[in-house]
Order: sequence, then structure tokens, then C-alpha cells
Amino acid sequence: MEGFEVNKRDNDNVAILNLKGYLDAHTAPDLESAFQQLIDTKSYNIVVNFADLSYISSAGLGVFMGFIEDIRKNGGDIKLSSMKPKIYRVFDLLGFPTLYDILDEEEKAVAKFKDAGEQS
Amino acid sequence: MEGFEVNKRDNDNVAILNLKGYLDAHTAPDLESAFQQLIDTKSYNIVVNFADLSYISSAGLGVFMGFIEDIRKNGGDIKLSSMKPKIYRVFDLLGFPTLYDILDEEEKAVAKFKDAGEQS
Amino acid sequence: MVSHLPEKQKTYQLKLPSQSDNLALIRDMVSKIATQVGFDNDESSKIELAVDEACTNVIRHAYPQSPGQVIDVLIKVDANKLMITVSDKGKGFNPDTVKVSDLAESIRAGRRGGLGLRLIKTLMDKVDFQIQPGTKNQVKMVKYFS
Amino acid sequence: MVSHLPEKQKTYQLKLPSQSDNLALIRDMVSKIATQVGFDNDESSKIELAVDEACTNVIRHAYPQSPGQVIDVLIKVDANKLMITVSDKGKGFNPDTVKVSDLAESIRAGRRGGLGLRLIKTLMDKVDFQIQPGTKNQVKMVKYFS
Ligand SMILES: Nc1ncnc2c1ncn2[C@@H]1O[C@H](COP(=O)(O)OP(=O)(O)O)[C@@H](O)[C@H]1O
Ligand SMILES: Nc1ncnc2c1ncn2[C@@H]1O[C@H](COP(=O)(O)OP(=O)(O)O)[C@@H](O)[C@H]1O
Repeated sequence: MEGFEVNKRDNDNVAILNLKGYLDAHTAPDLESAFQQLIDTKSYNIVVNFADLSYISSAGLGVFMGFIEDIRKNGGDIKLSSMKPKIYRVFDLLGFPTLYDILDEEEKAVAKFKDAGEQS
Repeated sequence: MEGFEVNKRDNDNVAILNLKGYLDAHTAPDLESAFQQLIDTKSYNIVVNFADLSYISSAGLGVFMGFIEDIRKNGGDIKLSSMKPKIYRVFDLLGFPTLYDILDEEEKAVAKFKDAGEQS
Repeated sequence: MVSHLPEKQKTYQLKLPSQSDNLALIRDMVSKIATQVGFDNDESSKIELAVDEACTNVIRHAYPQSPGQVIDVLIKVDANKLMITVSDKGKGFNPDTVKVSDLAESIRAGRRGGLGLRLIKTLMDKVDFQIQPGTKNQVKMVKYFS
Repeated sequence: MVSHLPEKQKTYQLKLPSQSDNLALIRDMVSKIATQVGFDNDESSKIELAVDEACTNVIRHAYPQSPGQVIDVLIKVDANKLMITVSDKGKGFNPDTVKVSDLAESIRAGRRGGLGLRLIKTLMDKVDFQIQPGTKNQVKMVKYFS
């Protein structure tokens, strides 16, 4: 059976998480650990790339809700990119687009952090 | 869900059936029709290529049992080729290799008909 | 090999332990049945997600003291609809007083949940609860053929 | 995400209409459960085929007059084995007198069947029949963890 994988890359001061497979109540703890590690190392500029994610349930969305306040308080953000339409629909149904930056390409999400950095 | 497909090609006087997907009690009737058509057109030299078949149950094997007598009586044969190990195991468990020619490559199966033709 | 709308009612039932590693199995089964009886991929994936949410709730909330109890997924299909009932024998809940907070509110309150029942109601055509704590708690969901 | 051998007994049950288009569903389910509880691909595919054969027999033989009756597939897994019971409420049969002819004999006799029960017995470690026509006919199959 297809599983779930989360892989971390860095682009300057932006941490990128690539998600792969299915993100549900069974695999959400893996994503939580990945976020916890970023926070432990004070990496608050985070882009999550959904290109290879094929399924998400609300248990997966809960992870993004759980960390966003803490990360924003520390001057960072979680930006989401490259969702398949089926995945975007779930975020959309629950109102995420008004509270989270959701971009169609990873580069655009990364650029948002860099633009913000130049302005400050 | 993956289905079942049978496609017919010709190599001179040998008819080649390519099987794809899964062959079980649900899809066996499709293979039966394909054999019936060959018999209706007096195509008795038959090679069945299993390269793209991923599953077979005894309902599938029954089709080969049902037509072999008739075809051999008419001077032809059903030769089987290119089975994945998982598929070959099922034929092997039931004793097919002593009663059917099972070759590792389609060309070898076709050649057997041509050699026989030259000898006669 | 072509799927047809069923002429008479068909029943499918799946019972398995309330453990999160079974969610993928349940989804697989449900989406295959939905497709087989004639829903397109888009509708099937809505049904799949709604059932995942209901089963996730059984795993997380119904049996807080003891994982590995039974989740019961019953699917009935007739000429115009698919009906799925997800049942547990756990502690139950009151669907009328469950807090369905909106996203901003949940985030402010530091809650990471509360989205499952909202999704179920949005994804399915009809949702109905029958709660008898310890005996039988049911979420009944209906999707009509369009 | 790694599979472990189960510590205590787990039960899975699947009931669905006795129609050949459900065989793929059953196989899928059974092979996923077998893999999930710790069998390798090779063992899983043997279990999958044995269950297909038992269910094909229910579809073909148990209810000759009326398709769409129930096939019941019950899987129990404990620390050292997986046990699958395939049941029907159909006409039943006598497993001791069923003719298990060899291949050459079947072909000469123009029979295309008779291979299913042989396969089941070869693929599984233990097979047991309990037949009560019209009430409950069961094929119980066991595979041990190696
Ligand atoms: N099967 C169930 N058994 C017990 N309680 C349930 C069940 N399903 C839902 N609930 C209750 O309803 C609440 C809301 O569920 P839901 O909207 O899915 O959000 P979440 O599960 O994230 O809290 C749960 O927190 C729980 O209290
Ligand atoms: N569930 C069942 N209900 C009734 N008869 C059965 C059942 N399973 C097996 N049988 C009987 O056993 C015989 C042998 O079965 P099998 O070895 O699978 O070969 P086949 O199904 O090809 O005849 C069948 O022909 C049938 O008479």
C-alpha cells in the first residue's frame, strides 16, 4: 500500500517540506514530528510542497492548524504550494485560503519569504 | 480498478493473444470469446503472451483447458509465453507444464509453430 | 466490465479494528465500491473522504480507553443512491451540541480539530446521527446518483 | 508505518453480494490485510488466490438459481497465524466426494474446472470444511507466519 513521506530541503533561509502519498490520521504524526523539528531548530519560514500528495483528510489539515500560531508569533509562516485540485478542494471547503497563503508553485511561495525579507 | 484486456495480433499463420490485467471468474468470459473467434475463423495456431497479465485464478486456467482438445484435434496448439513468476507458479502448481508448451519468450513460441510447419 | 447502476439493492459490509492503520483499507474499499456502482472519480473521492472522517472519529473519540474495538462500515446501494453507515459501540456524543467552530476561531483557541463533521456534512447529500452510547452510535450518510 | 506481528487477535469481516465483479475487491482487501499484518508479497499472493478460489466457488456453485446472495469473508489474525473463513448459505457440497481429478483427466473429459479446491489446499497450510446446506457452508483456511 502507498504510504506517506515527508522530506525536508533548504532554500537559503526557507525550509521546504515535500509531502508524498496520503496524509490521514495514521500518518499525520509523521508530519507533526517534521514541524516540531523545524520549530526546535527555530526554522520558522516554511513552505510545504504538496505536489506528490495524493490524499488528505482533516487529520492532516489539523497539523497545519496546530503549528501556525506559534510560527507566526515567531515572525515566520507556513505557506502551502503545488496542490492537486482534489487536495486544494479540501482546504478550500474548510476555509483555509483566507487564513493561509496557498500558491500554485513552490518558487512563488519561497519568493514571498524573500520579498518580505528584503522589505524589512 | 485495473481491468482485463485481450488483444489479437497476427504473425504469418500464428495468432497471438496479448493478455493484460487480471484474469479471474469475472473476466474469463472475455478470453473465451477471443478463443471462440479464433476457432470460428479456423486460426488454430495460437500463442498467448502473458507479459502484461498480473493475476490469474483457476477460472482463467479453465479457459485454456476448455479449448485445447478441439484446437489440437484440428492440428493446432495453444502455446503460452512470457509469464511473470507469480503467474507461472499457478500453472505449475496445477501441472500445466507437462501438458502445455510454456516458453519464456513469445518469439520462441511462434518459432515452434514455424519449425513444425517446415518439417511437415 | 462496464459498470451499471444497480437494479436492486446491494449491500456491502466491512468490520475491522478501530486502528488508524486501517483507514487506508477502508478508503480503498469504499472508493472502489463507489466507482463500481457508477459514481465518477470526483464523487467517489468525496464519499471516500466523508467515510474516512467518520471512521477517524470512531478511532479517536469512540473508544478513548481501548483501541482495537470494532468499526462497522455498511454500504447500501439502490437505483438512486448510496447510503453509508459508520457505527461504533463507544461512548457516543451529542451531534447537536458538538462545537462546530469556524477555522479562525479554532486556530485562535489552539484547537486543531473540529473539521471532520463539517466536512462530512459538506461532502454528502444527507447526514443523520443515531446515538445510543455503549450500544450503537451511527453516522448515516447518503449520496444520490446525479 | 512499519508492520508488526499482531499481539492479540484482530478480526476483519467483509460481506458482499456473490457477483464476480466483486472478486477484485475481495482480493484487494485480503492481500492488503495480509501484507499489513506481516506476510511478504509471496505469501500474501497465495492467500489472495486461495480466497479468490473459495469466493469464486460461492459465486458459481452456492446459489445456482439466484446471484447476488451474500459472500462472507472473515479474517482473524493472531500472533502466529491468519485464519480466513469464506461462508455462504447456499446449497452446500460434500468435500469428501467432490471429484479432484488431475489435469489430463479433466481435459480428456472436457471438464474445465475442478482446480479450485486443489489450489486452495496447496496454497494454504490448513483447510477445513463445515457444510450445513442452506444454513452455513464454510471453508476455513489457515496460513501460519513463517
Ligand atoms: N464516533 C464518535 N464517538 C464519539 N464522539 C464523536 C464521534 N464522532 C464525533 N465525535 C465528537 O464530535 C466532535 C467533533 O468531531 P469532528 O468534527 O470530526 O472534529 P474532531 O474529531 O477533529 O474533534 C469530536 O471532537 C467528538 O467529541
Ligand atoms: N461454496 C460451494 N457451494 C457449493 N458447491 C461447492 C462450493 N465450493 C465447491 N463446491 C463444489 O466443489 C466442486 C469443485 O470445486 P473446484 O475444485 O473449485 O472446481 P470448480 O469450481 O472448477 O468445479 C464444484 O464443482 C462444486 O460442485
